[in-house]
Amino acid sequence: MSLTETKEWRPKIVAFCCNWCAYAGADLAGLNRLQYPANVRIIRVPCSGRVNPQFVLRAFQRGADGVLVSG
Amino acid sequence: MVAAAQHPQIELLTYSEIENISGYVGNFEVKIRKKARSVDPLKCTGCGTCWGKCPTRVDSEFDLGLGKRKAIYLPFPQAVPAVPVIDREHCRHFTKGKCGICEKLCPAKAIDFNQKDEIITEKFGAIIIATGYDLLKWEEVYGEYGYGKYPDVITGMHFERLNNASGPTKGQILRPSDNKSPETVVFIKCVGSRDDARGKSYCSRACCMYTAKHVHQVLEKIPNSQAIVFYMDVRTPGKAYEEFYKRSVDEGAVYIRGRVSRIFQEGDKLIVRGEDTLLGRQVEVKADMVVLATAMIPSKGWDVLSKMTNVSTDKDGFFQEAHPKLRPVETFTAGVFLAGACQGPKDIPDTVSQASAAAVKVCQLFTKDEMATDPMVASVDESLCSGCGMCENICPYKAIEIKTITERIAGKQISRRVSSVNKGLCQGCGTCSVACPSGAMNLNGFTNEQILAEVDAICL
Amino acid sequence: MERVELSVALRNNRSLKNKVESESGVVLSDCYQCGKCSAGCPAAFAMDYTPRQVIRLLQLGLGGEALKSHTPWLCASCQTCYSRCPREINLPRLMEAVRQEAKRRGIIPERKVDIFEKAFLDTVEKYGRAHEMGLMVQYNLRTLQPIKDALLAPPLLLKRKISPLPLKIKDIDSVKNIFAKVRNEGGSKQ
Amino acid sequence: MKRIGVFICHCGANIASVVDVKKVAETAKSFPGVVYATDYQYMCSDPGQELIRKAVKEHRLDRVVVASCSPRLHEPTFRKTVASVGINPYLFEMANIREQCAWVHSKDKEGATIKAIDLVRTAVAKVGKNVPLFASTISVTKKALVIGAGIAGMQAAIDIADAGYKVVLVDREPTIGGNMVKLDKTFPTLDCSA
Amino acid sequence: MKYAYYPGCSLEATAKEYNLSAKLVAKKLGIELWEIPDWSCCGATAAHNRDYLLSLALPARNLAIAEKEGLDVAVPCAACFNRMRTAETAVRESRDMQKRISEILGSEYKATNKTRAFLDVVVNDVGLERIKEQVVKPLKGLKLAAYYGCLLVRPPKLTSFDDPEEPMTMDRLIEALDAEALSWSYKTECCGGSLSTARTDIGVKMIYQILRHARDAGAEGIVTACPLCLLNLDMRQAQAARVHSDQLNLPIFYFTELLGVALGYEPKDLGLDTHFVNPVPLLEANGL
Repeated sequence: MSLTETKEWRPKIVAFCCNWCAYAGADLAGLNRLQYPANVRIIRVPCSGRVNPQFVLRAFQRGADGVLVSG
Repeated sequence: MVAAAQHPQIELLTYSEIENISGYVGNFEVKIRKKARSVDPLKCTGCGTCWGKCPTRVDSEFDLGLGKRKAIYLPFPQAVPAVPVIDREHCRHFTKGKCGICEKLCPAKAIDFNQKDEIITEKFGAIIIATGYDLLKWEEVYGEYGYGKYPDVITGMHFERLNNASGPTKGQILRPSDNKSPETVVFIKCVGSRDDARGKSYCSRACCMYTAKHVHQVLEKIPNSQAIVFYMDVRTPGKAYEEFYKRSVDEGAVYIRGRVSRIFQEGDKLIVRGEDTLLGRQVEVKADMVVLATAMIPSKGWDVLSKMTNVSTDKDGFFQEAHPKLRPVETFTAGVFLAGACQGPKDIPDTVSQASAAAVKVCQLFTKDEMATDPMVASVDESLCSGCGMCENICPYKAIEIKTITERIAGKQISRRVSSVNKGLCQGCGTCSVACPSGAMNLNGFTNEQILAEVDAICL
Repeated sequence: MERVELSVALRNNRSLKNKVESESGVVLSDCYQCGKCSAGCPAAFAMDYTPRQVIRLLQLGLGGEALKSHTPWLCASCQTCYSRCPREINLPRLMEAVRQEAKRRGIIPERKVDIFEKAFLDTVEKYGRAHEMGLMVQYNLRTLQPIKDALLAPPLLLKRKISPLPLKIKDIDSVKNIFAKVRNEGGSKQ
Repeated sequence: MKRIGVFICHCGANIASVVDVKKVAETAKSFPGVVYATDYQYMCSDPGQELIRKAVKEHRLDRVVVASCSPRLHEPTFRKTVASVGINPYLFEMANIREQCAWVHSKDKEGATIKAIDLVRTAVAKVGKNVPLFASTISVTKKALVIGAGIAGMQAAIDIADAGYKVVLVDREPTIGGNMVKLDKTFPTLDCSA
Repeated sequence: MKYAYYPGCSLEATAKEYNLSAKLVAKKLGIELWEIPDWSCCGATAAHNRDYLLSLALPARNLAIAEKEGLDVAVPCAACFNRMRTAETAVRESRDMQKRISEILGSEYKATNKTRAFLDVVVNDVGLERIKEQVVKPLKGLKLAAYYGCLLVRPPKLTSFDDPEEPMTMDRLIEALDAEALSWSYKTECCGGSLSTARTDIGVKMIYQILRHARDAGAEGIVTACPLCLLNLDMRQAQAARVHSDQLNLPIFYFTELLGVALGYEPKDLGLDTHFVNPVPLLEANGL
């Protein structure tokens, strides 16, 4: 991926992660010291069902380049 | 076993399966199917007349096919409860509509062909999952070991049955093919364990020790016997374990470090081919019997139970503890605890420890008459709620119902319908708050305002 | 047997290790030395190191010894090891990568195998197909054993199983082109 | 006006070796509502928690953010800490700068520090919107269900029953004992298993 | 049922009878074979031992010709089959490799067609039921050991049509022809084909084990689907027997030859008279 290679443009990615799976998975990635680009920001939600489309729209409004909902 | 059966506080429900679990910590409601035994346990005296006279013989599951049982049977002589069961798939009364010998001969008139499955519903405050393990079906994966076509290539569990005084050979170690005493027995460890390609990547933990035990039993029971163990590592992390392993070596077991590549039959011998990796040389054993230490896998039905209890599993189907170090017997479903090999491969000492730990967790819960609930649950702003019921339909935990409230508006008493959240049932997922068209439903701790503030801050 | 000082050996071995890994696609640390590969290898009896030991040499900083080993040259490419490996290590590919690297450095422990393969590929490049009779003669001449398998030739000729003359394909340029381009891509010189 | 305190944990070297914790704490001071920010080696330790309690009192904090490990690990710990000095435990938030920052960006220290700052800012923004929450109570049925009557199930059932509670022990097989009753003698004592 | 047909170099020479018999049975069973025009060598073991890219490009040249006709390729030789599957899979799985190979070939190759072992085509596409219907001379009484060797079934992810440890395709065919397929333990052991010229000493040891196990299992003959296996087991059998001071005299057959006999062709027409260990007496003894 070119995410890490190009210094000029790094997309801002917001991830909504379910506390019980994707967020736990992200913790697990940490425990295993897996490396990924630092331009991903995670917002913890209690369930991916909690993610209101409004949140996604708001993220794009505020300049996010990508939104990931994971659960 | 007897202690559990005779305890006045314990009710045994054998031949029974969990149908459904609803509710929440402190208040689970569980449906249990009591499968038809076709024998009335209150009348049965366990005299054995029925299975003595039953004309149908089938392979005994309990003896893993090494022995036979009848269609009405006790799995083994010391079974608790000592009440037989009719296997309706094989019983002639059920397959052909005739026979009924057991019914005629039963002195207690306990046989009841008309018995039906019964479903009971009970309330529980806590649940312990202790569903244990099965063994990997190596016959389906390892062609190089013969796909199960050689009768004298058996698993450790078969070996246990051969060794057991109440087993099919009355405790003598005999080859299944010809009932001869084997002189050279090969043991292969890590069959299906530590095999990413066709088995499981994990270590099954108990095999090193039970293989050491098997080796000891061979050398003890069979004069002039040889026991050769193919292993990758000998793992003995337990009190008195290393000493136990050393004893089997002192007794004459030969340990070869290397994984067996192939087993095949030549005459009445099994040719076992490996590499002694310490020497870097190919070795071959002409064996009379081969015992495979096959991987432990979760007991079948784990997926169904996982859904019913909402307890997740790892990729192999073992139930996931809340934290591997700090909360090893708890799960993320409050009130559901884990004990034994259902959580991961385990030996007996560890299983017993974990079971007692889970019991303590349950007792801890039971010491209080009431318990505090997590306040991070859904809440309704009744002034905004239109009572449309969208949230009620979408709630995965059936925690929302519509109630009628009466309020005074402009001097008039008005009744209207609004949502109401059961704080015990609500798991705080927040799906309702997304479904709510009027913005009346919110989730404490993860409100719309909170999350939007987070989005704004994180995008800055 | 000399004692090995590992810290230096491991450091010096790194580039060879990387090279072999990238050419074979095998990750050497995947191997946990169970020996199942070598236990079932049908040609191991003729090898100086078992295939597992070749991996060990590479893991341990003794890649130089792996390059001198006959083992990679005696691999029959039968895929038994690869099919049974619990870690799905493609040993045949690894063996190829090791011997190719050895050859690049001028180490050819099995000269006959090398000559045979060169003769084979020369024929393919020249005619587009393998020509068994010509190949055998070439091979015998180059290995200085003119009468090897000579007893087999007359019956083969008699049974019309080999022809004395090679058969050249029409579009031989397309095959020559393949060889040329592969050489340009930095492939071995055959 | 809200008075938010921010506490950045080093987690020994786990966080501090990647994230510039001083810089994060310094930057946090400028976030809206933050009146106090500091860093410390181990926030979850006794002295660490004491440091939070002291700061709450000294700076009259009414909300707290701890940036350390995953909330899945220590959220309950810190909720208790703030509760012990009179703050509603739900006026507390965590920023996960270990599992989801330091550990996964250990080769990008600059990026990790920027991300840590963002995560702290987000937690501060959230805690500003938090309201006190109060637990309610539910009744407990003092009867346990044990599914599976092998070694684990039997042992757990007996222990609970011995403590005086009712237990229902369920097994799908016609008999209890599970795999155990198939075994002959067991290691390391070689006594019988039943 | 139409396939591109890739005989491979051996079938033009030492395995002439395999080519002959394959074409005859194909005709009888309604398999249309379109021989790839001007086909070239797959590179065999020599290519992959010396250069990975060469080992993909050489077979790809032939696959590309068949791809343009939209045909799957039927390959009788197990070694060619394996090399072509390897090339095909490498190209299919990596767009980068597809580009490189196409560049080397000077024409586009996308691996949209598949390589099929001729044995696979006969048994699984034609089907045993249809074959049974056409049998005029059942091979009753023949005790045969099906020998698969390595490259037909390994590695399983690549070859994919049968089990790597206990393959049965050929056994099922033998049974369908009314002969007896023996259970034996060396059906997938390697014969050392690629080593047999340069290191005959090693190869001879390997084939002796195979021959001995087949004989001890009661086999009167061995059936194979690979010209290298046959060449080794047949041509070097006398040498193996001499080195190990053993009597062997086991005729080796291509499955197509036996199938041809059962379908009514004369042994001579199938090339059965060109083997080193003469199989004709065995056939005659069984009234074939």
